[in-house]
Amino acid sequence: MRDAGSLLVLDQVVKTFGGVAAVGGLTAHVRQGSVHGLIGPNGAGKTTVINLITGLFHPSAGSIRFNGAKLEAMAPQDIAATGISRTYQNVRLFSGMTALEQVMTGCYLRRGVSLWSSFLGLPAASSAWRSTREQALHLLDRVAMAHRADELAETLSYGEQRRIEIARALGSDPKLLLLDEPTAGMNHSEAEAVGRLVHELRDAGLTILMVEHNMSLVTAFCDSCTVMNFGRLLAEGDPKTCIADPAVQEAYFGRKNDADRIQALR
Amino acid sequence: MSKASAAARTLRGVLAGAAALAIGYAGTAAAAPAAGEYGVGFITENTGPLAAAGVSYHRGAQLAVDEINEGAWIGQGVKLKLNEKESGSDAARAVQALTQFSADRNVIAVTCCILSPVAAALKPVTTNAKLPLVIYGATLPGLPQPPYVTSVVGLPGPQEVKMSKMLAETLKPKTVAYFVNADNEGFQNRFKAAQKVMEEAGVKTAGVVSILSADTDFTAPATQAMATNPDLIMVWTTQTPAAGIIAALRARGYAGKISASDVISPAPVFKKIGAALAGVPFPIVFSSEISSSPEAKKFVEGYTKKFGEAPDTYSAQGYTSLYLIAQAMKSLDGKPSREDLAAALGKASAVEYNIYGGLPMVNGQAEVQNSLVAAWTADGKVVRWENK
Amino acid sequence: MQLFVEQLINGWALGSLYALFGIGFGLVFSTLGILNAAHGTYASWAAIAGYYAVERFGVPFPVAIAAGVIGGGLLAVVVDQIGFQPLRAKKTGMLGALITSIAFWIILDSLAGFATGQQSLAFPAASYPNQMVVMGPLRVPQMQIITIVALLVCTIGIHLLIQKTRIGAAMRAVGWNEVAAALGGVNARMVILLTAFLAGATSGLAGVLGGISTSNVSFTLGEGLMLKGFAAVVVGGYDDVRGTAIAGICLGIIEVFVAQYISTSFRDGFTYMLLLAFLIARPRGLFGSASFVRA
Amino acid sequence: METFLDLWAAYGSTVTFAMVNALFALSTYAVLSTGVLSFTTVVFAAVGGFLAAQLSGKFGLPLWAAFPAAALGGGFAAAVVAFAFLRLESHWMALASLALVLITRVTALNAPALTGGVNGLIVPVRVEPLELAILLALCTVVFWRLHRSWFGLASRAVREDAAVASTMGISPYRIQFIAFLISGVVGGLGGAALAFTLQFISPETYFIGIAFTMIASTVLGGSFHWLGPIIGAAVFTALPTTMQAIVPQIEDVAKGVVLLLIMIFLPRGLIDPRAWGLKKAAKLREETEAKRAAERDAHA
Repeated sequence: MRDAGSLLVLDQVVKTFGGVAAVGGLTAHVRQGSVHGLIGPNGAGKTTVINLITGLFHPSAGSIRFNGAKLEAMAPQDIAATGISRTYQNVRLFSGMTALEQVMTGCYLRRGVSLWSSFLGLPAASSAWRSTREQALHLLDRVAMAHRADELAETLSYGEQRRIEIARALGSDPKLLLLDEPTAGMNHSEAEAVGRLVHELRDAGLTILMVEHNMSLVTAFCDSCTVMNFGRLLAEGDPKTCIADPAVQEAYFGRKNDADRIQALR
Repeated sequence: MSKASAAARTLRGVLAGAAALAIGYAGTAAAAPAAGEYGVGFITENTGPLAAAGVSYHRGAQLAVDEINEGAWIGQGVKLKLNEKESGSDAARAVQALTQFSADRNVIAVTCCILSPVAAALKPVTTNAKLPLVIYGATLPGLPQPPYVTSVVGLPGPQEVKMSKMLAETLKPKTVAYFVNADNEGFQNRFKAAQKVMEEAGVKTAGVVSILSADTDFTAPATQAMATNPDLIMVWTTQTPAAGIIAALRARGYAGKISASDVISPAPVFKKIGAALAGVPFPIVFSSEISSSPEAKKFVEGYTKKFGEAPDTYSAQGYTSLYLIAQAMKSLDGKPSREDLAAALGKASAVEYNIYGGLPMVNGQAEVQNSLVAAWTADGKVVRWENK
Repeated sequence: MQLFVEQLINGWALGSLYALFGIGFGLVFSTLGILNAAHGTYASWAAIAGYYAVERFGVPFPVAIAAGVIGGGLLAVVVDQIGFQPLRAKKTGMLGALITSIAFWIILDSLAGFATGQQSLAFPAASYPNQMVVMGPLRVPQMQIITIVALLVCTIGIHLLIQKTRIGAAMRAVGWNEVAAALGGVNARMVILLTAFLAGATSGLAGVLGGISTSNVSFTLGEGLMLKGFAAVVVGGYDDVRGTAIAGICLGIIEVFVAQYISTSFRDGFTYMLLLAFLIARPRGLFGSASFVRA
Repeated sequence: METFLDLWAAYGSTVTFAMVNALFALSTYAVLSTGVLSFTTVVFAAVGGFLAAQLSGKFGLPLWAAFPAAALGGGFAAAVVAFAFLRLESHWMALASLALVLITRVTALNAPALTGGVNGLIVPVRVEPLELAILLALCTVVFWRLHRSWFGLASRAVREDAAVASTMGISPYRIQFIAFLISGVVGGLGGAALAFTLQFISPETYFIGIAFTMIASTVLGGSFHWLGPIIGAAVFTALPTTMQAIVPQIEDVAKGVVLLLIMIFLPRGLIDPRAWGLKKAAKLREETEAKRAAERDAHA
C-alpha cells in the first residue's frame, strides 16, 4: 500500500562482504517528488545502500524496485538508463577533464546520436553535440560554475568540485538523484546554497535521496527520512520525529563504546 | 616502385658491371683502383643472443682490414675502413643499419649476419640499394644471389658426411642417438645428412632428442638420450645447447662416445665445459692449432698478437669476408662503383687469399674442400681426432 | 619405470627453479603492484655475482650462493629506489613502473653481456656438489636435491612470513592499499624495501642455482626463467606462494614429460596453452583469493 | 638537394620504422585510452602481418588490397581476444595479454604452412615511405575524430573511473570492446606495414620486442592524447640511432638510461593535455591574484 506513491522501494535488502552484513535486511520507501534523507552513524551502511541502488554492488538478497523496474540484477549503466543518477561521498570527478567536459560526460545518456554518427561528424551529430554543450553549460550555470567551464576540474576548490559533480549527475536528466553527503566539507553558506538547489530540483519534479550527516541540515532539507544503524532500519518517517526517537538518539550519541567499535571495524 | 623498372635497373647494373669487369679483366696486370679510403659496412652482432660469436666475427674482420692496409694488399694508397653498426641479431635493426650504410657514399660494400633469417631480411634491401653484401655467418642454402649477395661460408653437409663416415668406420657403433635443434633448419639438415650416412652403414637410430635454441636445462634430454642406451650420441645443435648437452651427459655419468659439430671448437666453450669435452670429435674447416698453411699461421699469429687469444672458426669467417671484398676491389680500375664491385664479387671463382687451403666459390657461394675432424684434449688443445 | 621416475625428478627440479623465480616475481606484483620486466635480470646478475665470487675469490659453494642471493636482493632494492620510488608519489600506476622496468631490463641485460664478455659461462665443476646420489636404481644429481629443498624451504618460510608475522601482515596491507597501510601505522617504505629485497633474493637464488646446474651463466639465463616463472605465477595465483610453488613444479614436470613422450615442438605450446586455459577458466590461479570488491 | 637526399637515405629507414611503430603505438593507445593495459597489439600485428605476407606472396594481392585484409584480420582477432579477456580484472588482463603474446609465437613457430615457421616468409611487396605516411595519416584522422566524439569523451571517463562512468550510463564493456576492435584494426595494419617494410617476417618478428617498443612509445609520448603515441614512437625509434651515433659502445645502456630519465621526470609522457590545463590554471590564479592586488592598491 505504501509502495503506491513510492518511486523507489528497497525490500529486505541484504549485502554481505565476506560473511559480514553491511546491510542486513533493509526496507525503505522513497516517495515520488520528495527529498528523502538517509541518515545514520558512521558505518551504518548508507553508502553501501547507494552503491546497491546504482548497481556498483549487487544485493545478496532482497529486491530494489524503481519505477516498476527491478534493479537488483541490473548493470550500473542500465540502472542509469532507467533514470537514476548519483554523486559520491568523496568527490569522484574525472582527472584531466574540464568542468564542462565532466558535465558533458554526464549528458552521455541523452546525447541523442549513436557513437558511430558522432564519430563520422554527421551534421545531425554536430548539432546534437552543440545542443548538449548548451545544456551542459546551463547545468553549470545552475550550480553557479559556468564561469569555470573551461578549467580543469581538479584545480578547483572542494566545494566547487562538489557542485560540478551535482551538475554532472543532473546531466542525464534523471528521475531520481542520489546525493552522498553533498555538503561534506562545505561551510554554512555553501551548504545553504546546496539546500536551495535541492529544493528547486524537487519543485521541478525530481526525487532526491540524500545521505546527510548534519542533523540540522536533515531537518532543514528533507521531507522524510530513513535512519539506519548496523545496516538495519532504525526509524522511518518525518525527520523531526525520527531524530527525536530514543533509539536514534542512542545510536548517535549514547553507547560511546559501540561507536568506537564501529569506527574500528571500518 | 614497379618490379619491371627495378629489374631493368638491376639488369643495367649487371651489364655495366660486366662491361667494367671485361675491361678490367683485359688488363688485369694494370688494374688498380684509385688511391683513397673505402668504407666497408660491418653489421656487428656484439650484443644480443649471439654476441659470443659476433665478437669473433668482428675481430676477424678488424684483423683483415689491418693486414690489407698495412701490406697495401689492394694497391698503393688504397685503404679499407671498417664502419660498424650494431644489429643485436635483430632483423629490423639490421635493415636500419644497412640503409644507413647505403646512404653513406663512402661505403662500397657491406658484410653481415650470423642468422639466416636476418640475412634473408637484408637481401631485398641490399639488392634494391645496389650495395654488395657479403654474408659472413648465415648458412641457409640459397641465400647468395650474385651479384649483390655473396657468401664466404661453406654450406654444411660435406664436412658432416665426412666425419660421420669416419665415425661409422672407426667406432663401428650399432646404435646412435641424435640431439637436434627443432628450430634451426641448418642443424636439421646436418642431422639428416649424418643420419643418412649412419643408416647406410647399417647403424640403427636409437632415438632422436630434439631441443630448442633457447633451452638451458639439458638434464632431462640427457636422461632421455641415455635411456635409449646408444653406442654413440651425435649432437647437432647450436653452441649453447651443444655445450650444455655434453656437460649434462657427462654429469649424469654417460661414459660412451659423443660427437658434435664445430660449434664446440671456440676456446670459451672449452673454458666453460672443461674436460667433459675431451675426445668429442667435431668436423672443422679451420683450427688455430691444426691448420698449417702459411696463410693460416699468419692469421693465427696476427690475431693472437692483436687480441690476446687464438682465433676461432668464426673469426676466420669474418677475416675471409674482408679478403673477398679486397680481392674484388683489386680487380677494378679507377674509382670503383658499388655496381662494379658487386659484379666482381659475383664473378669470383674462389677466395684467392684464404686460410682454408683453398676456398672455391660457385654462384656467389663459397664451398668447403678441406675439412678435418678434430677434438679437444683434456688440457684444452685442439688436435686431430683419433679413436682412443 | 626408472626413466619415468628419473624424468619426474628432472622435471621437479627444473620446475623448482621456475617456482623459486616466480615467487620473487609474484611478490613484487602482488605487494607492490609492479609488472617488473627487469626481474629476469636479477637472476642473471645473481648468477654472475656467484660466478665471480667463485672465479675471483675461490669461495666455497654456500658463500657463492649467498653472494648471488644477497646480490639479487640488493640489485632489486637499487632498481626499486631509482626506478619505482620516484613514480609512487606521482601515481602513474602500473604503467609508469612497467616502462622504467623495461628501461632497467635493457640496461642490466646489456651490462650483464659486458660482465660475461658476451659469453655463456659455467661454474667450475669442482666448485659445487656435482656428484650423483645413488638411491637404489636411481641416480640423482646433488644439485637437483639442493634445488628441490631450496624451493621447499623458501616456500614454507615466505608463506609463514606473510601469513603469520606482523611484517607479513604489513606486506599484505601494502598490497591491498598503500595509502591505507600508511595511515594504519605501517611503515610503507620499510615494507617496500623488504619486499623488493626478498623478491630479488628469491629470484637471485633461482638464478644462481640455475646457473650452476645448467652450466649457463649469461644474460639469457634470466630471460628463460622469466618466461616460465611468469607462467608459474599466473597458473598458481599471484598472491599465494604455495600456488606458485606447486604450479612451477607442475610446469617443470609437464614440460619434461611432453618433451619425453610427445614432442619438443609442442613443449612450450603446451605450457602456454595451460597458461591461457587458467587465465580464462580460473583467473585467480590455484590458490588465488577471490577477486577484490571495488566500487 | 644532395645533402637532403643523403640525409633521407641515412635516416629514411628510421623515419619508416618510426611510422610503423607509430601504428603499433596507436593500437596500444586505443585500448590504453579506455584504461586497459594490453600487449595484444603484437598478436593483432602477427595476424595482419602473416595474412598480408601470404596474400601478397601466394595470391599476388597488391599492397592496397593486402592492407584492408590485414586490418580485417586484426579486427577479427581483436574481437575474439576482447570476448575472452574483457571480463578479467585489470592486473590479470595485463598478464593474460602478455601470455597470449608468448602463445602467439609458439603457435606461429608450429604452423609453418601459414607462417613459414622458423625460416619465416619472404614478402615480395614493398611499401614506400610515402604510402606509409598516407596510411598513418588516415589512422591519425580516425583517432582525431574519435577523440572529439562521444566515444572519446566516454573512453576518457571509463579510463579515469570506470565505476563512476558506468553510473552515468556508459557501459565500460562496450567502450572497451570497441577500443579493442580499433586496436585490432590498427595493429593488423601495423603488422602488415612492418611486413612490407622488412620484406621478411618470421615468428620472432612479432614478439616481446614489439610489445615493449609499442608500450614504451605510447607511455613515453603520452597516453592521454592521440598525438602522444606518434611522437613517442618517433622518439623511441630515433633513440637507438642517435645513441649509436653518440656512444656506440654502450648504445643499449644509454637508450635505457634515457628512457628511465624521461619516465622519472615526465611520467605522464611528452604530450600531456592535463599538464597544460594545470599550467593554465596556475597562470589564471596568478592573474587573479595580481588583479586583486591591483584593486587593493587602487583602494588604498
